[in-house]
Amino acid sequence: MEMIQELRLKREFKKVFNIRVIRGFLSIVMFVVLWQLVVFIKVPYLENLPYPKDVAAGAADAAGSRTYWFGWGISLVRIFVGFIMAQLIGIPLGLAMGISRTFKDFTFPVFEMLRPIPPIAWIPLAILFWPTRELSIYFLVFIGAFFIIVINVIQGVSNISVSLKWAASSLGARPKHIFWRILVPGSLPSIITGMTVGMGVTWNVLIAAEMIAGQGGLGRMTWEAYTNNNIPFIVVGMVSIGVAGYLCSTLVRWLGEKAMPWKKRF
Amino acid sequence: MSRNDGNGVLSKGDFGEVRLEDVTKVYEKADQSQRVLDECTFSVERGKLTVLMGPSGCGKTVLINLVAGYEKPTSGRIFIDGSPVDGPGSDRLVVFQETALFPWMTVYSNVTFGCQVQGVGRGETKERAEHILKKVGLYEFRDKYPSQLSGGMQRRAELARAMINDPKIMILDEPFRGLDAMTRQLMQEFYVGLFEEIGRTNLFVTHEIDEAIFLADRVVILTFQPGKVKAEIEIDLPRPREFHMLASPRFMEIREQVIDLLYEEASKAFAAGSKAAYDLMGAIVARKGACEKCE
Amino acid sequence: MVTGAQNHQGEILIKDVTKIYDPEGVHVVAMKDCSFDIAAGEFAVIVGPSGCGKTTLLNAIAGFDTITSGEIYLDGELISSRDRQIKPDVERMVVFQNGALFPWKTVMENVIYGPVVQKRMKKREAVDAAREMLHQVGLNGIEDKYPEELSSGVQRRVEILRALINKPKVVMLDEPFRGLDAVAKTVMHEFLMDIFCESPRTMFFITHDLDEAIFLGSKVIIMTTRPAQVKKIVHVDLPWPREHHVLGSKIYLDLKREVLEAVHEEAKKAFEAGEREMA
Amino acid sequence: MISRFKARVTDPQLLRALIGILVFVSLWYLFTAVLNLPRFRLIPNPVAVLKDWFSLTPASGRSIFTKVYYLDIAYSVGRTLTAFAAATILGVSLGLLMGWSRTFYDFTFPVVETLRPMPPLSWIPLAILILPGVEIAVVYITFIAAFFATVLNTLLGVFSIDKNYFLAARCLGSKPKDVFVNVIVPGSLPFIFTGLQIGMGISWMSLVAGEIIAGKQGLGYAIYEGYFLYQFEHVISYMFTLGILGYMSSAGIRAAGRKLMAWESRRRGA
Repeated sequence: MEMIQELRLKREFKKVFNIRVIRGFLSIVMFVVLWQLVVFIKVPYLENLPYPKDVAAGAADAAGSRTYWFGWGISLVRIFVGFIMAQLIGIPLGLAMGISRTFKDFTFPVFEMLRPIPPIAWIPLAILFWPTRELSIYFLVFIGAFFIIVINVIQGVSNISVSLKWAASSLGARPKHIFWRILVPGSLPSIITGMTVGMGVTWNVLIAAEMIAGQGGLGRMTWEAYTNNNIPFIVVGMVSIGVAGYLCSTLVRWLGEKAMPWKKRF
Repeated sequence: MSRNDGNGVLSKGDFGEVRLEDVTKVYEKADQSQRVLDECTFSVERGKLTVLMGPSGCGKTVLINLVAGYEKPTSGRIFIDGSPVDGPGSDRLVVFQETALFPWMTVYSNVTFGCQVQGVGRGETKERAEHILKKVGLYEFRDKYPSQLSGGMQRRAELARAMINDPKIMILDEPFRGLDAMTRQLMQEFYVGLFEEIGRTNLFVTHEIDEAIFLADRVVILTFQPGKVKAEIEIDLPRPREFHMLASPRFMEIREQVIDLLYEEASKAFAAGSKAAYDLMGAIVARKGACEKCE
Repeated sequence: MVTGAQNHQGEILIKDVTKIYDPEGVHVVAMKDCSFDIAAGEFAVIVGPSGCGKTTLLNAIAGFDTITSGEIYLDGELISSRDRQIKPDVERMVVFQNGALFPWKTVMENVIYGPVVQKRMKKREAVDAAREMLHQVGLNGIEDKYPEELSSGVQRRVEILRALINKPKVVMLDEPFRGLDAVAKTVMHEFLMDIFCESPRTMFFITHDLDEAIFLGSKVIIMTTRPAQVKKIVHVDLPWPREHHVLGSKIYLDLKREVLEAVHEEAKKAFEAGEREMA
Repeated sequence: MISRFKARVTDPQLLRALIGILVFVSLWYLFTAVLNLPRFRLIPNPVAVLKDWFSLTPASGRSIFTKVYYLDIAYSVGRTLTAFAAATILGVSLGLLMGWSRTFYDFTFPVVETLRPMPPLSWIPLAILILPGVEIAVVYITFIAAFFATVLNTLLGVFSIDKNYFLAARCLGSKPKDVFVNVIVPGSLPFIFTGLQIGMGISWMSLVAGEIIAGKQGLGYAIYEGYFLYQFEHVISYMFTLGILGYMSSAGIRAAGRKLMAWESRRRGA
């Protein structure tokens, strides 16, 4: 679903280089002006929001400070270790479940029992199980992406039309050909969707895990900005997390387009 | 499987012949069984194009799966060149109803997939691919993906992929479905030319009456459930077939004969209330009482 | 049956219509100086290779799209030109190629949609009219079914009824029977024939199937490939209502040969042009 | 009726499912209670968890017979439902409006698109700071998660409607208002419900995070509190409770979807 959204939204943006871009730009400028006004006239509750210019100032000196970029580094490492582990284990498991009915009958119920548990509810268990705090955060990120990729791969494999398998076997393909030349490429679109959606969820899980149990990282820094009452940096932290998340999703989508040249031209 | 060398093109004598004897297929579903094919007996002569026709629900596709070897008949036997069928083989090649080009492979890798999986040498594969792609006029499109081709070109690529393995028998399940009538007619002319050039044995399934008569040496019409051979019509139109034959009196005569046979089956299908047949006869029979054709 | 009061209305005049598409800067002349006319209550069939501008005309008459130059008149009133484009309305009804019945409405809700939304009929009145129409064509009993529960042949007929209940001046059909198998098509032809004979109205029928064109049409307009123009107009003077055994008659065969010759030539040109474009 | 039930019980799939779960639980028991592996020492074994979960007098004071268990559920479910309802009403209407009028879309879409990538949980510090009281903060965090999923999927729903339906509706004489009610709303329903499913999933996740970081009461908070008080049994029983509630809420949405989209489920032969 996420992938279709991106493609659809990208097409929207591509044909927009006229008055509609100006309107978009206008609306963002208006949003900032509104933000300034709201704080200025002390609207109840919103008055302790930082001014836009304070946030800009906060962003400027954050860009200069080493710890800020260090925070980016820690978060990105955590995301990639957990995310990639989830794909390495999830994709083969999903393929196995999608292909062999009996394997799925045994494993899917257990999988379905654990899937609805929100990833962040695993925090206490993760801390108990893993020796170091860092490993438990990797585990939580893993949980965030794992269930999503497995579900998408199972769906991907089962959606491959049976006539493609028959066509391959009638051309003399043996099971190993069918697996590598039909099933894997055939479920690639769903794998990419699973990774894109998974990336979105993993960032959420990472932020919460960092705020609750992590040392360092964008989530932690945003939380500490709150505890030391450095309010503008809270917004800077939020925006940096948003940008980091967006970059990762774009990277996954770019990988998807590279892996599926045939898809790009539809 | 004997194969003379050169570019692997079988000569007339090598093409296969299919013989069905009292082929019956019954599907067991929970407690009730459904008889889909009932003692079908007909043969697909060597080097001839035989068309299979019948209302939807007469088991055409099931019959193809039996000849191709994907399913086993409940009783009766199917012979290919005298030996019984046991499972799919590359001597019989099926082109399916839904487009079965692999969307993630270029035209070239689609067409050469058969050779690659059977371990044919790179040189020979390349040579055969060029030969067949030029024949279907897709040589300049060999690096394109299926999504970049028009409907007609996709069908030609599918045919090329089937023919490159030089099967003894070509089995085609409505290969030109979904094309607009214009492209469809041109594809029919193209395919009949191809057939007349090599003379490979063909089992061709369609529900388009004109397409059946224009292509076939013989048309086999199946009855509605269970599928049984209702009639076999020899098409004595001269070869090579030209498009203006479509307007010849003999063509129209055969067409009328086929329509009568199909109408009879369609009315039975309607009586059986099968949804697909509902609209076949629905309004007409209801409003005009028993139509004179059906007596 | 569907009584149409205005059988003297629905005359279409098409004068030097040109249409140039410009998607992403690629300059495509779809239609150039195309002119012909359709008399009131005439069953006109438009035939030609795919992409020859048949749908361009339909969109202009229906009001879905504009034309680059030229004029189109309906009963003498200008409905489409370079700087004037009439909005779609009930007078000019369209039956779409792969069907446009609202899947989320039942057959009855679909058929009464037109009259009720224009407040021309009260709901009760519309339901009765719809029930009567469905009964006359032998489709009673499916009022509460959803379109996707029906076979495509039945869906097509319900869509035609949904158009006719509004008593349009012109009914435009864009390859409505494409994808139906041969015998289903014969049923649809007889269905359309009955409705047309009952209350003739102008029919603008687009198709690729030549037998369908000659069997249904009182006039067959053959278009050239892009840029589209009228290549030939063949008048089909077979008696109404037409029965299927007419397909074997001599007149029919001559007509078919004439149309086949013209269309085949254009199709070959379009086919080669299409291939080159793709390369 | 009985034959159906008999078929259900002996049907191999159910059997394999039970075997799968049994293997999982026995492995869990093996690692924690019997082998006492290093990593598993602190993790309670399944028998202890079940005993605590179903006992009349649980050590942790939290089992299906204690009032506080249902209080926690009430808090969590209450927060999720209010947030989810708000996200649905706001998200769906905004999505439909954006899909319908081009100008409204041009003004609102860029702002939505810039805020969307920000993970909902990054709002936690700001929410706690600004919003009066913890309760609203947790509900807001849960709301944000579901809101973006609903808006975008509704918008996608409107884009997914086949153009012919709009043309047909206008041909039949509908005014813009009729097109909105008779084409846009029903046409985008399938996508709206996908959005609601995704939204519900994220809501539960955000709720737990919100409760742990900012909350005072509820399942998420209790899990974290359990960790500190070394009552690990109910940490696991609460994890499964959350799982069950999550499953029930998406089942509820699916059921509502089937009812509202009768034409989808009665598709030919479905």
